[in-house]
Amino acid sequence: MTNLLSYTHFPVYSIMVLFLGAFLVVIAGKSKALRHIFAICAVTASLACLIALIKPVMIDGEVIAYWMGAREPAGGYAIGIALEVDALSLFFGLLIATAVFVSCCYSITYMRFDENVSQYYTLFLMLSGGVIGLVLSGDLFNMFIMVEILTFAAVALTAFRNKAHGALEAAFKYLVVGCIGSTCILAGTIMLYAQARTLNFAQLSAFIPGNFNTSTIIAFALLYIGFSTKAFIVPFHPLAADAHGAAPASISVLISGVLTKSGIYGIIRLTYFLFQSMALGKMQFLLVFIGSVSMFVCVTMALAQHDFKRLLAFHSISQIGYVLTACGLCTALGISAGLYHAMNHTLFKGLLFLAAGAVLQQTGTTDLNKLGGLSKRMPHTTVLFLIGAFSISGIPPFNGFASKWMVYQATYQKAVESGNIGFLFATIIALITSVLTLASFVKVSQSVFFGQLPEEYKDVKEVPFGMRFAMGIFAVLCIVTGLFRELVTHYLTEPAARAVFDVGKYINSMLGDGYASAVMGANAPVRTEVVFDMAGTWQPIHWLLLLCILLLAITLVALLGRYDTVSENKAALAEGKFDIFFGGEKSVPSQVGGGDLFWGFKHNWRHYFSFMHDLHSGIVNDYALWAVVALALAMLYMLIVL
Amino acid sequence: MFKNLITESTAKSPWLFHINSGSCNGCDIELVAVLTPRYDAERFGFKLAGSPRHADIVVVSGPLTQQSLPRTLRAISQVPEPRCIVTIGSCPQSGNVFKGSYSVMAPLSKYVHVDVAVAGCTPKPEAIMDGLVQATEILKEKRKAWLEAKKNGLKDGPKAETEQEVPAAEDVPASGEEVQQ
Amino acid sequence: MILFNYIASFFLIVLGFYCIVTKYNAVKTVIGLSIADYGVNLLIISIGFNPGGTAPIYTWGELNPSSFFVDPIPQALTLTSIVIGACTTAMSLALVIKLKESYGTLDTREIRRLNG
Amino acid sequence: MAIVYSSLVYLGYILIFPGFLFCFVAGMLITGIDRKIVAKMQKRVGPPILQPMYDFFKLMGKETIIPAAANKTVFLAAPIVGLAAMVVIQLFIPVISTPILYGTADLIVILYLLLIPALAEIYGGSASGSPYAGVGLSREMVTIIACELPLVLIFLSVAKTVGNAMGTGLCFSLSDIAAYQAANGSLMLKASMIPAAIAMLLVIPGETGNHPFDAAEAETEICEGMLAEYSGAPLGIYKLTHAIKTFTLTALFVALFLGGIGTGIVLLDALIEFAICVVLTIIFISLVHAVTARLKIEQLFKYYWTAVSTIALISLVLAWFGM
Repeated sequence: MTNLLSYTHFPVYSIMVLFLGAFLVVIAGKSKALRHIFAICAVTASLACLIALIKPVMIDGEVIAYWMGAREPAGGYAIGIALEVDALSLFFGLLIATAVFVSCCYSITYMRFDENVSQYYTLFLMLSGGVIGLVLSGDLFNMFIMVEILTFAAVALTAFRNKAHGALEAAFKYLVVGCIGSTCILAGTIMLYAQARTLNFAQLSAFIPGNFNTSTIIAFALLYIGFSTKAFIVPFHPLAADAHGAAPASISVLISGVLTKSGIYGIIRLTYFLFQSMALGKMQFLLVFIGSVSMFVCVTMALAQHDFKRLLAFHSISQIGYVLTACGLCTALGISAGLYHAMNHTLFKGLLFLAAGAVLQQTGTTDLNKLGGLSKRMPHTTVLFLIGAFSISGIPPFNGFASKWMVYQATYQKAVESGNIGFLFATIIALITSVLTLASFVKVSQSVFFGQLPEEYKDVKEVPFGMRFAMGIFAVLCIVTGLFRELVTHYLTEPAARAVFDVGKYINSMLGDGYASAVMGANAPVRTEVVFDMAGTWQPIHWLLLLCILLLAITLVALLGRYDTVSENKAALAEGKFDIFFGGEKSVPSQVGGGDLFWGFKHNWRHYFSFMHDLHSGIVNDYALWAVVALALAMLYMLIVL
Repeated sequence: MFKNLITESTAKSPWLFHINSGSCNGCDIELVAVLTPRYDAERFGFKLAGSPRHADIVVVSGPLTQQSLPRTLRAISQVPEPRCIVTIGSCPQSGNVFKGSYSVMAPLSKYVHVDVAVAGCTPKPEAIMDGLVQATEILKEKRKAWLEAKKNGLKDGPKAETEQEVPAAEDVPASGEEVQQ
Repeated sequence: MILFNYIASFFLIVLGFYCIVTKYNAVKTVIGLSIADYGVNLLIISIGFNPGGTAPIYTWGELNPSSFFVDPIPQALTLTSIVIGACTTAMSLALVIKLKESYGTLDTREIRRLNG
Repeated sequence: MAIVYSSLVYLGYILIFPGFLFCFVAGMLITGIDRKIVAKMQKRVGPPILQPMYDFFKLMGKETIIPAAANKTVFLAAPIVGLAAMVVIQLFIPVISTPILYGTADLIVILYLLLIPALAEIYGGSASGSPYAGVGLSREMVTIIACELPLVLIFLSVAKTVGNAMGTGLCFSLSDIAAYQAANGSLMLKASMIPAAIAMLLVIPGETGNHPFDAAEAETEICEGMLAEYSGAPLGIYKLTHAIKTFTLTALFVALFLGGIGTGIVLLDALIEFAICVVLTIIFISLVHAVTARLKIEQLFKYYWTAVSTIALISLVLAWFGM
């Protein structure tokens, strides 16, 4: 019996602990404390296992191949189911485990008013187990099983509060189009099995690139569409908008932070490993085009929203567009930038959804037209929300800027190297989307946290400490990953990017050395030296030092100038001295927020906005139609290109 | 060390906030005439400010009708402290030809301490200019008085001569004769 | 002979998708989903078929080079896929019942509170 | 000892030379000249050149009223953060062709740093809770979106042109651009760069929110927009930020397009740069201010996203095909 505590077993432990936790939570039954302990222990154990794997996988560059049931491959054929952990899967695994941990801490206090919460934790742990299983598994059918687990758990959790507005409808739509996606993945897996007679990921990626025929290409299209339904990319983005709008906030964190990343992980594995077709210009064009379209469409849809969580949902798809554009460039810097942005997106989007959950719990609504001025009643949530808003809109010291900055470098460098003007448009769209993201978060902060406090929210109290603690973790991570850009890229994203370009090692470590060159012969993937140099320079620490010194200088100047603020005195208060200036009128509460912001922009784009509003009709059949049409187009495109 | 610089510049860049409390617009166009190229009040740093928060000198014109009185006083109260109040034309001083009407609450000095009153039914732009320049001198004294007042804890500035309880427009009875002197 | 299975499974998948897309009744959408699922199950099973092979069940002693079996792996996959199909149908029917309860109708054209 | 000396020099950079003091004086002078030119255009005598200084010190002396409905901390912190960020941008822009802080920031960073002062004003206005401020910040945000597209196209075309010449195909770092211009003539002389320069000059009034594009702070319509509830020192700091922004953007134009004319001596360069900035302000801000009427917000947006962007696009396409 090999030593049970050696790190090779940790991938299985991190998955099994979560499923075991899901089982124990049901046994815990009525007692709340026991249930919370089981949930937190399961999630922390899983995170700890993955953190322990950083040393061997990321730093030493080792790829862990773990055969379930110790069934080693016999005669060159992989028989058992395998888990394979290389830098890419560990990167996504860490990301997912952190988001799951913070969301679990948050949901302990967030779900205290709901009933039958033990089912909530079971589904929560099943969902997280499924996602980490998907990310770490080295077997294609095992990935399909994990996709099914997480889809069912996510659908059930979306409809958890079935009294909420539109929760059931969102769950039903998510289930229908999600199952179309899963059917496509299953059909694709089977067609690959028909060709290669194996389901092991490494063996498939050794076998397939050699002999492309119509059925493998159709399998590629099916798998691609299947995974993009999981990542909610453009033709499938209304699902995410509906699902986030209705799901509890801690689940929205998981859906937007975790499920979309598992979809992106699937697409990266598919295009870079299974079919190794990313070198083709046409394939890069497909991913970058879809990424840019989803970037722009979703950010303009977000600007037109009246609901806080739906706005955040559309933003998470637009940020996924960034990630896809960067990863579709097939350059080392592009993948490193894309993965860095995926990590940052999980952090700041998680923070924003938790803030939305806090607002929903205290005021009962997330409608931008009804809320206002909450910063006076909920100061901590406002500060945490602002950190998230500045991060997502890419304001320099925060992490959003660091990764967006790398994405622009990557896309523009690719445009210059390949001479193809399409990537230049991707850079321009990315920059414009960033400003529109900033605009929509100014809209949210004005209509929810600043402006005037409506009557009915006069006695709103701050959220309990448990929720603020969870948001605090995300906020600290947002600032830290923004400031120490070099550390993050050196230890996390660059090893993952190297792993993406080193398919040979991936195959050999699973099926014995020399296997790849034996099977693939000529086009065996050779280990290319990967370079990450950038044309621009940016040191956040330096900039922050400057800002602090200047802040000191200017506060001195301000104080020098008799910065005497007049506290309210009774006589002046009666006179109306401290009322808002209304042209002399008695100040009537009138909140400028929600729909009546950015008239200039919306007026110029009114035809576009009305067209997009009608396009998202909310009918299940339309979304299913988009899915099927996207499948047909993908098949056609793949058959022409490959 | 900036103290005298600040006091000097208080006089050098007085910003106006114009309140029209029911005037026949004669004084309003005269005030604007002061800012035209011919008289050019901007030579002395005058500038029309959009909101009372930005103003130093409050220029009131018109006979303070019943509806506009509480609003005028609220706007004046919203102006930050070292401020002067200048009235243009004889309407705010005495109600001019409208004196005795049920809806005219005429002399502004009943409610607020008026620093400079530029008389004349539409005073000439030169007269307004002269009044405003005098107001900038008064502004300096006011600033010194305000600093002393703040130093020994007195919160609000000098009182108007005949302090009157401000009849809020809503509850003033329609007939309004007892308010009429 | 096996070609007929492939055509049938392709036809079932396309029929399932057609039913999901065009039918405006939620229950019919669920039916469409399960039809597409059965189509894929038929595809999985027919891939594993070797003409002339017997069921892959043997006692330890009898295994000799002449025995020729059908490929066992797709059969295992089909079992899992059938179970997943059953779960999908069960969950979607539960949702449909709740939808009928809260929306009062099964017509998907009415169930569109979240749009735009 | 070296560390103490270098940190003193570093502090000197921040607080005196290209930092706070230099920006303060330069910004105030440029705004003073701008107001004087506008007055002269209207045949008026106009305020003295030091009028902005008097305004600033008067506002420092006035009482600061914080409305009851306002969020106190953000209301007071926003102007200070805005001013600090504005001066930081000025530090990153090389004085004609000698970079002050080498290798700390590049074009895209400048593009994003320009957002912070505008955001400071927006969050200051929204923290004050006034409906005028709400309308003001909505217009300010649309102005930022409007000015973003031309700026993006200009920066990408400059990066591409300098990249072509330097062989790396792409160069974002400001210090390299300055070095390139010092070596072989300012970019303004290249044929493909003239549309970008014109577009940049058209963007400057919009980015600083000067007269024809000041829908966000329209005194007549929405009582000073976002600054409606500000009085005293915070208002003075906002006015100072606005003044420095005019200077910084013209200095950015000089650094990007007129890099070649530097003499190498930093102080002399600073004076030359200031002189050019004054000339540019007179032509492209004061004259435009004197002769045009205020645009409505959607006309402003349409103007920037159609007219100015096509001019910038021309130079990007020219740069793209290696002209």
